[in-house]
Amino acid sequence: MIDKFVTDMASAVADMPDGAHVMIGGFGSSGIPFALIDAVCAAGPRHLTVISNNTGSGETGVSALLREGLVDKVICSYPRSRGSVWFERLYTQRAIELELVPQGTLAERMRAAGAGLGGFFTPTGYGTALAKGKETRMIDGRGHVLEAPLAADYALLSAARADPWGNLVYNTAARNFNPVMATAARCTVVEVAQAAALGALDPEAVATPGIFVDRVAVREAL
Amino acid sequence: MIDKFVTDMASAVADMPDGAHVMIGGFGSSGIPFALIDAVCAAGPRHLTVISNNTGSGETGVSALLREGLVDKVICSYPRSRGSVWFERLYTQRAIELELVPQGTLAERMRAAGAGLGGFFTPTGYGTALAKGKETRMIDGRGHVLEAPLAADYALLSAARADPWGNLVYNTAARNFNPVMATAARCTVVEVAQAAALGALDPEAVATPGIFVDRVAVREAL
Amino acid sequence: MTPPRYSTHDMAARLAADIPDGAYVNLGIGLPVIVANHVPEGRQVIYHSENGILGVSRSPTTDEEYDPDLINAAKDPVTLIAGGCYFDTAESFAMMRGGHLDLAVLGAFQVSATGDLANWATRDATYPPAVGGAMDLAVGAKQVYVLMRHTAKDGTPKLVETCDLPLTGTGCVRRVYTDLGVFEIDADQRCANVIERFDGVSFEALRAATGMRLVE
Amino acid sequence: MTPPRYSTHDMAARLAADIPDGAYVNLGIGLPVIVANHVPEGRQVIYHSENGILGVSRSPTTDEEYDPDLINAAKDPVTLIAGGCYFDTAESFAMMRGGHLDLAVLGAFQVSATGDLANWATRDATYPPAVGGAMDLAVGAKQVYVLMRHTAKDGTPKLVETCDLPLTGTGCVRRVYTDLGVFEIDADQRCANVIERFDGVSFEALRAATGMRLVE
Repeated sequence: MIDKFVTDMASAVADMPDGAHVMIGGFGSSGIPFALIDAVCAAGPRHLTVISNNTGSGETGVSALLREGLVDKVICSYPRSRGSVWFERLYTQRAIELELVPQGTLAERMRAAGAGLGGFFTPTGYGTALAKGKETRMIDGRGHVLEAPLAADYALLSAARADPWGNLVYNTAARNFNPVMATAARCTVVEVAQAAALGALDPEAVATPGIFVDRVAVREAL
Repeated sequence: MIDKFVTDMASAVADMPDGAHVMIGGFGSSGIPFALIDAVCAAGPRHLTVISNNTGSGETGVSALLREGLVDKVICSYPRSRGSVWFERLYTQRAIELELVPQGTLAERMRAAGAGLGGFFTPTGYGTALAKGKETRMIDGRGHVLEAPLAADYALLSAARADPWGNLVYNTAARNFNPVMATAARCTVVEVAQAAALGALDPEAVATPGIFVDRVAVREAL
Repeated sequence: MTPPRYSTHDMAARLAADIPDGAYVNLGIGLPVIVANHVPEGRQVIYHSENGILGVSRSPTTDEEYDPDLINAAKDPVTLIAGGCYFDTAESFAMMRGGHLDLAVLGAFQVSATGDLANWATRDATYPPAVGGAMDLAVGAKQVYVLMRHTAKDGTPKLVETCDLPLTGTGCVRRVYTDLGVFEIDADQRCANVIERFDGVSFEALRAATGMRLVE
Repeated sequence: MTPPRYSTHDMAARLAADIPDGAYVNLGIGLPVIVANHVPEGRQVIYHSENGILGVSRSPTTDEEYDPDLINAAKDPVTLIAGGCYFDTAESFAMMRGGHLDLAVLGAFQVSATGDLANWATRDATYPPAVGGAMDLAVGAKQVYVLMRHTAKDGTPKLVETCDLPLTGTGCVRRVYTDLGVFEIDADQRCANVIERFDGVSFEALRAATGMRLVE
């Protein structure tokens, strides 16, 4: 029988090696897999590349990974949220590499990886510093930039509920990057607030079909 | 106040001009906008290009448009379903043009148009007759074909319920091409089985946000 | 002597025996759909249908179960298993092309010694060609298994050195299950390794019915 | 003489008056979000937030309304209006880039005579750059209106012949609303047409505060 639930957060991320490329879902503090990130901090793999929209705030989320010195590089669109002190500190010390990607291009590159596409032309960023060194092309009179798919070894995600097959439903705006990252990683790991029985999720409202999910861990009640 | 409901099927398609490019949702007989198609037949615009996965069956759906002689060209993936007699008749008489597109490429070209992308590289069709004349490229050691976005003047779609803002929910497998076509047409027209009040649809289960929808007509009860 | 041939059900059962527990599988229209009837007891397989379903189950048996919108790729009515879900065509083919399906089982007119697949167009130019999702499945699934009769109706081999029918995809077929045996394509060596010869099928008989080099 | 200047609320109200009924609108972080408070009575506007919301409404006022997951692009808690819905980032930016939003209102450091926009990076190399969704909005919305102070804090013009700050997008800005007036960029003529000069602002004062050619 297919059962993607694992016993706890620690076992969900225990095999993450040094140098892994890790997508982390969320936008601001919404839809962030805080418990999985804590488990990664405890396990301590080093030289990670983190792919996430933001760089965390205060001492939790992506900030915790940065503070622990586990991250060599960040690929993100907006590393400058309120309280992103750890990223700013490392960045000004030149102790971390930053690849800045427009948010829509970031999501679309993930989708391309997840959807088996070799790349796409987008008008976003054409004529700007973020297109520097990239192939460009005029299409229907408009400048476009060729962008490559962006995959990862792991995706760490957060959802509201999962069933044993890994079908996911989210709460309101907590979807953000989670569904698209689920498609783009070799190993997709999800923390959920609640487990659901098989058949208990509305098949019309499943935002991430279980085929994209490898492991699910249930957050402990606070 | 935003209210996208129109009085009937006829007024929903009354402005369709000769030569229009028209996407028609559905797969087999699931999710086909039969009533809107009947209204187009009655209005009688000519020289249409129809973009749809199949070419209809028997005397209804896309078949009816073909029988009425309204269609110059079909862009589709599978024009050979059971009972596609009208398409076969016109095709063998060389009375209709066919652009055959792999189903995934057909959907993805629509998505590219709807998502404002200039094109994408796909491995689908590489090395086959359907890539003839197209730009190709090796990416990570694998052959890819460059495919262009596919937009339309109208999309005729079918959904289960709509609210006044045009938010749509579907029934089971009737989604198929409907949500992606909704994004790719300049004028998206939807027939629904039932109207819903604003706020009555589950915001987590809306598969087509109303921003993609221009007009909604409610099917008469049988 | 004509070699003994397995029935379609025997062939489907042989392939079904190789599907691992928990696999996500797309079964092509025609012969491949029969495979679902032969998966061994206790093995859970999740079936994908290109029109936007994961968790396709059996045909409806009551009026209550029957939903005219709920059809499979062959346009036949089906039901959804508990744990199944729906999505649109763009997402369905993202799944297929993106390598998320463990296995696609496809029919074929021809398979070449380099794993090229021809299964969508014949030479009849008056008949409209139709490709559907075949090309996406051929490039997208982690594994592509072909289930087909070993020879065409006129006796010509379908395992060939080079396909002369229009291709569906290049270098995509890994295994071929026929009514004579099971074969693994070795594109580097341009041959098929015989994994299994069915009872009563001699290697010579196999070779006579095959258009590419066989290695046993 | 220093020209009289409109308050941020005056500027936002002036822009809000130009938003048509039924429009789908994205309001950028900072000054632009104020626009929502000034839309005239009886006009229905549907607000989009890049993180995956259509139908963003006011801040929660009770514990029951407060949902920590339900935030806008500025990461502030919001509520959903009846008729609103949720989607993921990929779909949200498909909406933005695909030309489905009627209007994006953005802040700016500089706008050029050809409608180039600079609003994401300053010259301070030690401070991490951040772009977010600005480049996607710049290329994607049917109309891009800029809402900004007419001059920088040090008095230098922000309406300039050519941007010298890093660009967000090229040729994308149609209208600019400042504390001195309303301007329509004419990229062909490389100038800004003065749609409106606010009370007490002379054309000469305007010209002195502007780095591109003005036509009245």
